[in-house]
Amino acid sequence: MTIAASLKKRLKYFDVDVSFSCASKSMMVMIGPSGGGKTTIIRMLAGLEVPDEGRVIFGDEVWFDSTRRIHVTPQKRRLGYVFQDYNLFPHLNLLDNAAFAAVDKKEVDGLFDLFKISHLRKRKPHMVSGGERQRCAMCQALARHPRLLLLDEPFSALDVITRRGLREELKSLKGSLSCPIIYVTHDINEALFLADEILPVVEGKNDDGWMQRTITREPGEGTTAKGAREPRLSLVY
Amino acid sequence: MTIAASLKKRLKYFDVDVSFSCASKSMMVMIGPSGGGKTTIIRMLAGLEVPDEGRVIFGDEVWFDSTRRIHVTPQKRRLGYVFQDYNLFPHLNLLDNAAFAAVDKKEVDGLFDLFKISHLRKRKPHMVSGGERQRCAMCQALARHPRLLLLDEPFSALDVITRRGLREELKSLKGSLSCPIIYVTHDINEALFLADEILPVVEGKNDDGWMQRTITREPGEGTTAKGAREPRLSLVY
Amino acid sequence: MDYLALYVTLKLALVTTVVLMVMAAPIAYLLAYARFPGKSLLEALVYLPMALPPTVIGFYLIIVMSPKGLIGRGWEWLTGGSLLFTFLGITIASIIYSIPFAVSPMKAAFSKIDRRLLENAYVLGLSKRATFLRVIIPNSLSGIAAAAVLVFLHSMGAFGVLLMVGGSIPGETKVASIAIYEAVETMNYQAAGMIALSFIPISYAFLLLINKLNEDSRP
Amino acid sequence: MDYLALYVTLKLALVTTVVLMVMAAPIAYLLAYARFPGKSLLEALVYLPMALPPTVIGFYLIIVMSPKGLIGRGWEWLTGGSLLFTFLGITIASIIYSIPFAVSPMKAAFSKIDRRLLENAYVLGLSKRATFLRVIIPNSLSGIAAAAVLVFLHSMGAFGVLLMVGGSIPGETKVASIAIYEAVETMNYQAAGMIALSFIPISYAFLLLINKLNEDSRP
Amino acid sequence: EKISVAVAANFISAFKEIAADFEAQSGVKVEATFSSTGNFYNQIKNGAPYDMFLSADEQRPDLLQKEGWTEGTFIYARGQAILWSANPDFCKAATWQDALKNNQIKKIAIANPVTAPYGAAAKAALQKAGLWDALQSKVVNAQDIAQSFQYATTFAVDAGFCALSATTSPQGKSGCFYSVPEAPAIVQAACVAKNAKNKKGAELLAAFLSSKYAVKIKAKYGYR
Ligand SMILES: Nc1ncnc2c1ncn2[C@@H]1O[C@H](COP(=O)(O)OP(=O)(O)OP(=O)(O)O)[C@@H](O)[C@H]1O
Ligand SMILES: Nc1ncnc2c1ncn2[C@@H]1O[C@H](COP(=O)(O)OP(=O)(O)OP(=O)(O)O)[C@@H](O)[C@H]1O
Ligand SMILES: [Mg+2]
Ligand SMILES: [Mg+2]
Repeated sequence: MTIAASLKKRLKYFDVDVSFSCASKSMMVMIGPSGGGKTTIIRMLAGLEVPDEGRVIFGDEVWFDSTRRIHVTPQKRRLGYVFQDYNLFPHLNLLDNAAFAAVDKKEVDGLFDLFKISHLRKRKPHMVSGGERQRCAMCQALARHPRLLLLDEPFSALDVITRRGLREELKSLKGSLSCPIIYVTHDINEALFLADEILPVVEGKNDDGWMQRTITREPGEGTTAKGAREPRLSLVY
Repeated sequence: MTIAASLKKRLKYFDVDVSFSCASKSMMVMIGPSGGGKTTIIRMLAGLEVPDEGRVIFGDEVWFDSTRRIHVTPQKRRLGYVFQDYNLFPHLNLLDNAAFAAVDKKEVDGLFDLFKISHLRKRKPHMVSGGERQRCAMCQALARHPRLLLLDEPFSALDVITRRGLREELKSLKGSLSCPIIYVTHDINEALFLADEILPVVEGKNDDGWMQRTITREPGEGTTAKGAREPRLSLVY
Repeated sequence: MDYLALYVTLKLALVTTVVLMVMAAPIAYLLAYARFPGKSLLEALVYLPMALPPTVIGFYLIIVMSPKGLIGRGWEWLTGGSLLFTFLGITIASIIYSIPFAVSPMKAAFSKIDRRLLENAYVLGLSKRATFLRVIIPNSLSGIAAAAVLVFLHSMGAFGVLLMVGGSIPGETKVASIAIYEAVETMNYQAAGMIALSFIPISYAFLLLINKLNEDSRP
Repeated sequence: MDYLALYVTLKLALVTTVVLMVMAAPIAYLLAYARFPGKSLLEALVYLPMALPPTVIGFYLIIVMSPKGLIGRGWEWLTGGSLLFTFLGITIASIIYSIPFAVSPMKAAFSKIDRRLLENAYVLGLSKRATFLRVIIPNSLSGIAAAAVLVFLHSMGAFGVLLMVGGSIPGETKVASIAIYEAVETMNYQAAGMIALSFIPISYAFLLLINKLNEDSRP
Repeated sequence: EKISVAVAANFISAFKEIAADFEAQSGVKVEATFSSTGNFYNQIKNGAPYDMFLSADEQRPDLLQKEGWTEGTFIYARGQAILWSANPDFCKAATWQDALKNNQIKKIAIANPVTAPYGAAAKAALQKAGLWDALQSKVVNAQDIAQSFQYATTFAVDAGFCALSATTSPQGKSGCFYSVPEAPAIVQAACVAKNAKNKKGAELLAAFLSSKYAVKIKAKYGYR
């Protein structure tokens, strides 16, 4: 299965206008400035927002086509979607949250072990830390056996080590899940490590130069604080 | 003014037990594994959670003392606190959110310029991106002229460039704000760049070796995915 | 004291509450989420029974429920029995009379649900109906509790309508509020006060129950 | 048609609604957030006026509001006037009679506010009172709207209590529901129907207004 | 110049006409309040400022006299219970007793005998005819005499004991009725408050109630 999308949507300060495709077992990483339209693009893929124009094709299914007025509801798309603000259900404990739409509820235990939150299974979401909530949201999405995985900064609240571990987990899952994965991150290392393809989104459009500019730009450039310099560390993370 | 705290609190899987102090114009960065107790510590400093034992002294004020049964309410502590999940008020637009407890409402415009969200001042929080919300929360906290600034992963949803800019902004603000700043991050570079002191928190306790272990640990170590290697990039960010 | 009337009252209040909780939820959902022409008219219609004095509602209910009336005739054709002057009849009257109290707090609660939870439910494949049952309802329990309390207590005190539709038949349709009325009218103020007093522990017990249920389900 | 009675009804419903919105909010806040011994008893007490039949409430109200009663005597001492059979008197009666409808949906809405918003308000230095006014109230508007609708409509239809406490003095205490009652009693069903019909546009207009206010303030 | 009068609800129609005539002749404005007798009694005991009270029974005015609210009572009307049905076939039987014995009759309305004088009268008539116990399962209690009539006009019951005054309304004319001489007349007494604000006006109205104009109106509504 391949997801192929070409999306146009008018926003107040710029227009989203991108085209991309992503085959199963591969991962496309979206990266770019805050407010650039990454979440908006993901929401259009999920069917939660309707593009003004364009098409979304998944395998041989048409999910959206503005000319043919086709719009498949999110329900029918069978997605795994980790929202940027990880919307767990406040009335359910972590286990019930993850099992909420699980294909096989027994798998959830395994996922919880993998994500190291087994001991918290009986806690309600507001009783655990931000990173623990985020990991539960990931379990919820995976337990659904999705046909397309949409991950909007799924590890942003995790420490380096946990993040590194899960990132590798995800990379190896990529093959076994056999679905396309769209991944949003602000971490360039993560993008380079995970991506089969990188889509830098700047003001709603693909801007291939963004990565290079970001990596090589001197700190302080284009910002008000001039003299400040960061320590240049060579970190593997 | 200096904040000095020694905190003990029993949690289900470990106990928080730390002591630290932080003088005004300096910044203490807390870093550590997800679920390690960073947010809990910050909440105790804010007075939102009551330690089982310990003391919190700010300058010559006693904010908390378990033996003397003193507990100063959050209201009286005059804090700036950016929550991990940036709790903006949903019924107010960004401008009103930031001006909500501002000492001088006119300053908010300047802060919005600094944080590059001036064009969004009339939007409600759910109408802007995650990173934009986070920046607004920062403005809300600063506009209060706090005596102590508590920042719980305030830039986690920002892209590298914006983050780099704001980080430098914050470093230069440190002097002019003249209040202690407690900062939580998962970004080691950020920690090294900003911190006057680093407090690695592991299972509720200070673990000075954590940083070193994290930086030098090979990827894959201690995780299930063995062979995977990340690209080793030397990035200045 | 008229224990029989108290028993009928309690039974009526419980049945009304249970039935209305189930009936009102979909209406409240429509009013909170659906968009269709004439929606505010439907809403006004739902609320009308409250704005009208009990005598008027009772009057129209008698007309439709009498053996010559639309509903009464249908019922007689189906079951051979009469609706007026039966427990079933006053139950129906009490339900119609209390609809607004059930719908209004539920609608308020439903419309306050965080949109993001609904979006997550849709993405997870839940139909609107399943989302309603599995996400909206469990997160609206405080509003549902408010509705239950209002409906229960209101049907305890309902009197004008019930008197008209029910005909005050002991053990069947004579509720406690009618007994109180009779006592007051015959200047037997002490008896009236006694029955009225007995309402306090009943409403108290019901409140405790509802609050307990509501608290147990707090996130 | 009895326009004067309609006018008194409308005035009464509006005054009752406005006063109760202000009065009920702190009570609902206490019930939602405070912890004190006897809280459920207070709650049961607040809800009691609803569980009792109007005749009983009217009966007791007459006793306390009469020139010999506690409140009536105090009022006469203060102002020289009487409470019974005045517009003020029926307003007080109508307020007491409608308290539960105001408190219950508000309590439900208040208790549903996200704790994190309150914590942020406290951290930003807001007292509990300021938090209530600036955070809880604006985020509970749908519950407050539900309360306003219930109170307004309920005071339109209120009749038993008002007749007892107010008598039916044209232009002062004779509300439309009493006019309907008199029409029904004299078997003038058409006049009764006419006044009842006129309630539909009034409740409709009020609903539209409240819904509009509520929607304007949606996040 | 006005008087405020508390009038038992069953006398509304007649009173409105009488009051209009009275106002025209005397120039005294009449402000009438209609409610149940029990309610008025309670209001008056608690200081309600009525100048005059027209009760639906004799008992309440007598009590008020004992309690010193009034110095004397007088009878202003005598009502009569009838048996009314919306179905003209109902009146084909020879007597009202026979009509009620018919098996087709499923429900009969009477005003609540405990609270309404007309109900008590109807009950007395049924007892005298030996039908009270037999008809227990068919009897439905209405709040007052007007409601009993409502039941009958809406076919909610097959027949109802009503006031003779009901037969003068348009609905009343569309059905048929038996008079029930076995039911004792309902004696309605009135009284003027001792401390009435406008005692003169009230006494004028009291006198007017037995004038030939009032008698004519009362007869029209079935009162003697
Ligand atoms: N519900 C909304 N209605 C209107 N505009 C919105 C809405 N949500 C976001 N926006 C705007 O659309 C633009 C793109 O937002 P989006 O959330 O897609 O950015 P993003 O790339 O995900 O940013 P971030 O990295 O900060 O999460 C921003 O300018 C934002 O203010
Ligand atoms: N409200 C709560 N009640 C009980 N336990 C809690 C609560 N919130 C968090 N915890 C638990 O306390 C521990 C510390 O949580 P805390 O939120 O302080 O971690 P953290 O260091 O901020 O993590 P993260 O980096 O993921 O945000 C965790 O084990 C968590 O499950
Ligand atoms: Mg985003
Ligand atoms: Mg945290």
